[in-house]
Amino acid sequence: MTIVPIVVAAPLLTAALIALAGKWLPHVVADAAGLAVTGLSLALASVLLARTSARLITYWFGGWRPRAGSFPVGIGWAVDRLGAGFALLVTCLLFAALAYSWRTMTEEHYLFVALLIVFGAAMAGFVLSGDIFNMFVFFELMSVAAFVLTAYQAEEASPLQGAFNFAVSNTLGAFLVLTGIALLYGRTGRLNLAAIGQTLTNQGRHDGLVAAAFALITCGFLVKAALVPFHFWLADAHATAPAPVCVLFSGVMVEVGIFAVARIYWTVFDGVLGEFQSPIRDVLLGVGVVTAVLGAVMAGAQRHLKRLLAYSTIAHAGCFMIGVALLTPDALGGVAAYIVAHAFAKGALFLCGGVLLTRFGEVDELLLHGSGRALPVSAIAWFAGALALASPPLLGTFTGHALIDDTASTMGYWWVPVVLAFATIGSTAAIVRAGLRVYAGAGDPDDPLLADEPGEAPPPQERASLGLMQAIALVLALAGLGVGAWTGLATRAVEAAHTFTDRISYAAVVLDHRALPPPPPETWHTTAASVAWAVVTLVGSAAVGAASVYRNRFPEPLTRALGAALAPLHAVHSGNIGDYVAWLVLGTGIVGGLLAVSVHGVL
Amino acid sequence: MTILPYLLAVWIFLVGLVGIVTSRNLIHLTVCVSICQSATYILLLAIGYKSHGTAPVFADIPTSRKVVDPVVQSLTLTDIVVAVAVSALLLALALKVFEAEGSLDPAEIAELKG
Amino acid sequence: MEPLQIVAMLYVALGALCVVLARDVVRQALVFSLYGFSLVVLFVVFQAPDVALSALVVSGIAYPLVLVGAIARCHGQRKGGGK
Amino acid sequence: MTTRVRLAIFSSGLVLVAALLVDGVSNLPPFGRYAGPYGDIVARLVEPQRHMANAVTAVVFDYRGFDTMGEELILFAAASAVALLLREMRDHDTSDLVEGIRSDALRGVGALAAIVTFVLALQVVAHGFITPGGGFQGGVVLSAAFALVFLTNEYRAYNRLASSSFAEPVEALGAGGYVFLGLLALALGFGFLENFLPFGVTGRLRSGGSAAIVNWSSALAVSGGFALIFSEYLQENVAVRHGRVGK
Repeated sequence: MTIVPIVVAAPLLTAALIALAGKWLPHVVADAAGLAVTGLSLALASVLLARTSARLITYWFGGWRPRAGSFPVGIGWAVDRLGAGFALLVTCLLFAALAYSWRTMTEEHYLFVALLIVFGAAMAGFVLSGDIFNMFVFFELMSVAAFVLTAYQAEEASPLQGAFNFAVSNTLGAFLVLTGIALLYGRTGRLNLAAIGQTLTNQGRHDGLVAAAFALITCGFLVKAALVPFHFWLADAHATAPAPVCVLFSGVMVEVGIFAVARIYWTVFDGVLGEFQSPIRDVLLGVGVVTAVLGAVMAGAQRHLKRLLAYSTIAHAGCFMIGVALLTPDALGGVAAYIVAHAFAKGALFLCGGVLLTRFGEVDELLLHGSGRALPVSAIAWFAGALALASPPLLGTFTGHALIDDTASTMGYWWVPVVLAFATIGSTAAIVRAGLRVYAGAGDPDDPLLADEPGEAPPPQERASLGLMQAIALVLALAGLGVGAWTGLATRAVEAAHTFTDRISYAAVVLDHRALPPPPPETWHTTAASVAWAVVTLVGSAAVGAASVYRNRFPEPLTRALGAALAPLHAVHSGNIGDYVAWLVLGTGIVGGLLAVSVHGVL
Repeated sequence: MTILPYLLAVWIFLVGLVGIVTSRNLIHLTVCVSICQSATYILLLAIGYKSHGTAPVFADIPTSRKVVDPVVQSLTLTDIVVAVAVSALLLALALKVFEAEGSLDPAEIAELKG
Repeated sequence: MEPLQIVAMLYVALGALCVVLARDVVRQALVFSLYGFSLVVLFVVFQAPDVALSALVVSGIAYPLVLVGAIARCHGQRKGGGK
Repeated sequence: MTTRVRLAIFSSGLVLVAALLVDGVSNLPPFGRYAGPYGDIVARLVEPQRHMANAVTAVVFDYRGFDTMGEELILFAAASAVALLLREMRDHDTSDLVEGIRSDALRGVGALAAIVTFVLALQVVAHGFITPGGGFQGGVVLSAAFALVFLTNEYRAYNRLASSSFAEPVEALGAGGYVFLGLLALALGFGFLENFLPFGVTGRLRSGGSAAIVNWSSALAVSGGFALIFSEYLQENVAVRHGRVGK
């Protein structure tokens, strides 16, 4: 399959060409080239997705395809259906982000386009890769591109150290991953995921080394996935980054971290740590639950719209983690469907925020009170996005949500639907509240529970077209709503998840060139419980959101109590990189320690 | 004794972390990040070392000679390039923060809250 | 383990500590360069000449130029009374 | 958060992380007993398969050349990033800067040193498949030659030789060239980045096949990338150090 490398190489080459000649070319050329090559990648990723329905496509770089059963000396990619689908999602969002920023940036615009393309290509390469060090390289490439996209055009008014905090946190996360890779290499002498997994399983040693490697790699990727207590950088980075970049950050970059945890677990550790599934599940579930709850609570206390959406992303990342942590194909398929709907809906919301910033030079909910009435298309996109995230019956994030809920309930985790509902209601209610204030002018222009934030300077404009920007936001929002109605997507995601989680078949295809056994065919069942939960989240989000615009009129003791409860949380999110790294180390110690203890007992 | 080089890597990593958390200057902090990263070079090279092995360059030695692992060395080379690239970028970000805030002390410039 | 390796490792271990403890950035840049050269020695005794050469050009050329550039920039501004 | 709270959080985390790491590394094979097999297999195969004397360079540019492509792109992204960030903060017009050094002797020495460094750099790159060295190491030395011109001949000469407007395309050309070579191999019916030229004789300068071209392309990307980074940082500096005429 020669198209596999082109999905990534063509955008990378184009990015270099744009950087090479962009200085002397009109902006339109860079924009057009970027859109064209992203369109090409999008088409190729679609072809890959179609061809992976019944097989796993392997590709060996440098022509180093090993003979069946012999040692892989080169770098191999193994494209499965979830990976191809993820790459397709990345290219879709990249296309939207490029179209949105069409003619909106001024200076050095060509470098912005080139770096955005590199960022997208790096994420696509990461999810397709089947080699652990190659994953690290693409991880770093996406990080470096992301750091500069965050800081680009950030001016004094905007909190610039957000980009610095983001860069340091993620770089440290990468070191954790690399240390884990080194440990695995020392034990197995291999870098191919399938080969490492097979060797570890055959050795059957689940000692401190395997535990530490698993813990370090997982924690390193959790930094990218923005799970508590590794999440601090996320809100800072989102507050600083331009809106189209936020679309990619929230829609796919955070999810890349989740994807990586799942990929590494099922290709490498599933065999050797199989008997410890239950304690591993509990640790990861714990991380997910804390993240989901904290994200939802913090979203309710933000007035800076992009920070609000960032905390909503943290809440959803917690829900994704809960789904992955169940360690079953059904829940993982649910997470995949959930991620798709979330990516489109959240992308639409960020673009609406960008439109507000362009039009009014402001993204503060209270200062914008009522001014959004001038932007009806944005208003529709905003509320459609909020509706998609509220997980209403058979729309938006519903299918993914329902799959996770149902799987958890059958496994005896009755409280998982409750946590998911809390996270959904909390984060969506905040979006509804902000939307009501900004676009409908509802409620009071004053709120005792919202944190004070530094403002944000509007991006430099050339001939930005508000019409085009709003249209893209609307298309994304409707796509986010629509994928929930398409239950075929959810069932295919579950089928794909069966292949994804089948370590033995994966290794057989990659190392021995065997054929992939077809996944069991799935059919969609809408359960009564999932519809009931969907109604709860929908009504809850709307009701809490509508009530929140009147928080100024809550009884004084109640607001004071709520404010007192929020104060320590605000204090913890200090914006100081030293604090963030301290939390990162503590998180690695606790999560890693718990994983290690559950794998091989007390030290 | 036989794990001493690995412990050296752990030591360097932890020392770097201490430096990052206690740092009062973003440039100082960036250098501490590089220290952390140098721990990964040492770990990789120590893992691939063979007693009495020579460097994997067969210019003057027969190919049958016992050599240390060339793969970890190649990984370390990549790692070094990444380190320099990230450091240069972090310093540029630090300068930009300085430009905006007039200070390099993370405690002074921490404006982001909640 | 060879004696030379142990000596080089000791230097690196101490060097890292000194870099972190040097709170003044100018002094730190100097100590960091020395630390870089101790890494070069360590890589040589670990039989990794390619890596040693990389570490040499990085700590002899790349880091000093970039660090001095960054430090001078901030110091120059500060003496001039900032922005 | 107060410093004391932060240190309490950090130190408790540090103890746990230290325990995790020590427990992990103490289960590695003892130092000096690398168990393989990846490195051993490559060390055995490299001469018969690829006619390259330096196994490390063979891994970097041939066996795992795709990783190195990612690495060049990281450098490309970082250098573009530095340019993007620092350029925004600087006045674009630097034509009225005062020349700092006026000694002709110093200039002469600087030029000589730059030429020597330049030749040395080409040596390091060219011998990559035979002796330690290669595109990255040589590339950095190459960029140092430009920096030498800057440091001794000051701003104007440097601006002619290696200003960012010159370094930027070089860097993009190198990184893009690497990707292009991958696609070229694909277009010729080989695998992406597959070595498609004769491998030559081990130990000769022209060994390495098309990986040698990849090596040069990488040297181009690295030297361009570092020259760009240096020039951005040093121009920052000159603008501050010399001030402007008439101000």
